[in-house]
Amino acid sequence: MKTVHFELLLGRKVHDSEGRRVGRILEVHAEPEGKDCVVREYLLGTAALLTRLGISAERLLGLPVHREPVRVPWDQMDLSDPERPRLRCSVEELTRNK
Amino acid sequence: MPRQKENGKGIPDELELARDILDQQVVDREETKMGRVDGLVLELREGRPPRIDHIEMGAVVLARRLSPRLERWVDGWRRRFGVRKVARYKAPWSDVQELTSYHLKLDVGALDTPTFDWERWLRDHVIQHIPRPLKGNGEEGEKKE
Amino acid sequence: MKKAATLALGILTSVGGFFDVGNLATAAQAGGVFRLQLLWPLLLGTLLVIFLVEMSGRFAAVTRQALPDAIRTHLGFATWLVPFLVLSLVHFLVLGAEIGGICFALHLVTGLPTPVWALPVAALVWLFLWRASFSAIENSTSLLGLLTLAFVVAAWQHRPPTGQILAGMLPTLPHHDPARYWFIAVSLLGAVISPYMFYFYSSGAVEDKWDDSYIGVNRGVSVIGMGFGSLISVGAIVVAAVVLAPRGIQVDDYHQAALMLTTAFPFWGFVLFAASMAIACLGAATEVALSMAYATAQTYGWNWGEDLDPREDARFCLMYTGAILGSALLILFGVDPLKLTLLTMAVNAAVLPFVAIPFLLLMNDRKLLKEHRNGWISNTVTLVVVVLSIVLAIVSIPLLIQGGS
Amino acid sequence: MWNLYSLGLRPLVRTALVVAAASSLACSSKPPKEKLLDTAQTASSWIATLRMTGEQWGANSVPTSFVETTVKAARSELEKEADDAGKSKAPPELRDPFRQIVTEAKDVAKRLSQTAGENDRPGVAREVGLLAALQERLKALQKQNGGESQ
Repeated sequence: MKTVHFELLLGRKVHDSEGRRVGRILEVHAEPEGKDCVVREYLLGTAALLTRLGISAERLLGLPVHREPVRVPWDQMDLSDPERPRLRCSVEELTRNK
Repeated sequence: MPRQKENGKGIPDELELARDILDQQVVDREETKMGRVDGLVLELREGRPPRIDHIEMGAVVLARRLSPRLERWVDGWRRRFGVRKVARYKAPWSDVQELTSYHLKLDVGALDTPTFDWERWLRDHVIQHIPRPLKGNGEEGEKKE
Repeated sequence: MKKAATLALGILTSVGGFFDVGNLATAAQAGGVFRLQLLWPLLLGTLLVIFLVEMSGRFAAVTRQALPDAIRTHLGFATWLVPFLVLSLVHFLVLGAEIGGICFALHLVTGLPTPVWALPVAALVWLFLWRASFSAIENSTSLLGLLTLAFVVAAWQHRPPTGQILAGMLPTLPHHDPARYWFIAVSLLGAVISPYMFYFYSSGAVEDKWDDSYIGVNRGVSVIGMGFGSLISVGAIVVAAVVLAPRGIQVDDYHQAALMLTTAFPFWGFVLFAASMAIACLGAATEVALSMAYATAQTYGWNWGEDLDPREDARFCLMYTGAILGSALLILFGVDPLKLTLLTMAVNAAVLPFVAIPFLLLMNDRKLLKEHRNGWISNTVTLVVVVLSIVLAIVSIPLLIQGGS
Repeated sequence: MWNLYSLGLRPLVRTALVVAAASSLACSSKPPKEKLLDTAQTASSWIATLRMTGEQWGANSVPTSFVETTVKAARSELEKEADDAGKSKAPPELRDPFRQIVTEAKDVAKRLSQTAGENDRPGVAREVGLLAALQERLKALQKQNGGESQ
């Protein structure tokens, strides 16, 4: 059974298939499925942190910042080496698919 | 009070692992606090989304989050002086009974788990030898002077 | 009915609980050296602390979580670890200062040296926590803490110059000794906004099982309670300014502060000073010791609660036991209680960012607090605290080196 | 390990520490004369304390044990100040009379404690008078040397 420690994954830098930096994993979205709880997507970047803290920069500082976190579907994330998570595609493809 | 509608099991329909599960207070059936979600292990599956396998609790798990060296150090310390028999207490996801914004309830008894090894040891070796306090016997009457 | 009782009790608690050794020491110093010129840091601190206490109570009432608990849960272990360790160290020093205050009060009454009292006092504080329930501790120290109102009465009896009091409420630049002026100003702020209070208050709210319906009570307790507590500090500054300053006495040692009440209350003033110092410090010592145990237990998720039988939360009980014993050692080994207090209060101010920043983040969490999250007024105040606390943290380190000596 | 500090707080903390260290270095050393005037201020405050303690003892407002412990604390402080003055490089016209006053104050303090212990009221009143005189002398000395007395 191949496992990965989520607490160690948190904060890791992710690169895309072409080796470019995408951002840090700051949150993971999951849903219950039957008896299990499964991962749906990984949230990357500072905006993901704000999502995690449940606040927005707008509320906090009055700044009109509307950044969305980079959302990576579970099947696009390659965790075979948990120390170096990689995307299975490029950043452009990721945003185009949405 | 769960945030979203529930799926019968007391677990919200949408979860954020870092925000809702990691570091959350863990309680047992009786709501006795037994520790925190120090680690969370995902199982990677071929062609299917990763699933949560189990949660981990223990000082060693916490130390690992800071640095591997600290983990070795804490574990060595535990082996020499520790009361706990196992470094990591692993609770399978199927044990999770309820998840709210303030706790994660496991379908276990805290006293039967290694998380209470220290508590039990201190109770038997230290607390037992100190005269009992007045409070906490289920009576409220004696509170005020 | 129960709410009204809670409100009354809560106010009493903060009246008695607000004034501690740090407030006494910094007020006596401020009044002795700068007369009424340093009333403004006290008022500024009071305004800020009212908001912060109100937030910690509201947070606990809505989420059923105390602050250390919530910070670890929502901001994560790694983020919380540094503030937790730093604040624990600071609380250890504060506890030492409070225990030193009780020891000095006993020294005043008995004439025996202060360090002699360290272990008996530690035993007393511990016994109090070990045997009494949460509400018994809160209520008894608060009621007795009303003794500290003696400072207000004394200030009134001296008929202080109203004009100078009003002038002191506005910030001014010092006429002499700028390093000392700012050091005392920072210490005053640190004494008023003691980080332990937020842990204690929010954990207490969880112990008392507050829910949404306590939000109004909480507001009343914070405003009236903290306001009243601040009045006692104002009284202490005025007394020091009227009694000590004209005689040329500045407070470098608690013996000098002990003379404060003797002119207003011939014969009784001395005893009153010792008694109110002892009680205020005893109340604060129990609160600080509990806060340390709360914060540690919540950080690691141990079972905690002052109303539980110690057999159910052995680690929690041993935590406060160790803290009390350890900090009593400081006094036993002859650390000067006043110097320890002043140093600790300045450090208190320096670590405020660790308190204020989590506040700002948690109080805006819409998933946790929903409609009870901070509005713009509270946020502005918290931001002021954050900025001010960062400035203080930077400023107070050199001041510690210069003004403290 | 990643945490909130990775958000760029680290350089901020570093800058803060550098600023703090620099500013504490920049204004930490005072000329010897200023330093001694500071010491004189503390000494003056202790002499005033002794005087008030004696007065309050006379008015039955403080117990004898308080006089004794205050004298003990004051004497050890005055001792320290005499030592500081001895080592100081301040001009002799400030240093020498200052040492003289502090040494005298120490002796008066000792007698204050003794007379109070013997319940000798006129004796205590006499020592209080001597302390008042010392206070005046110190004040004059401070003023001569441009020191501030509040």
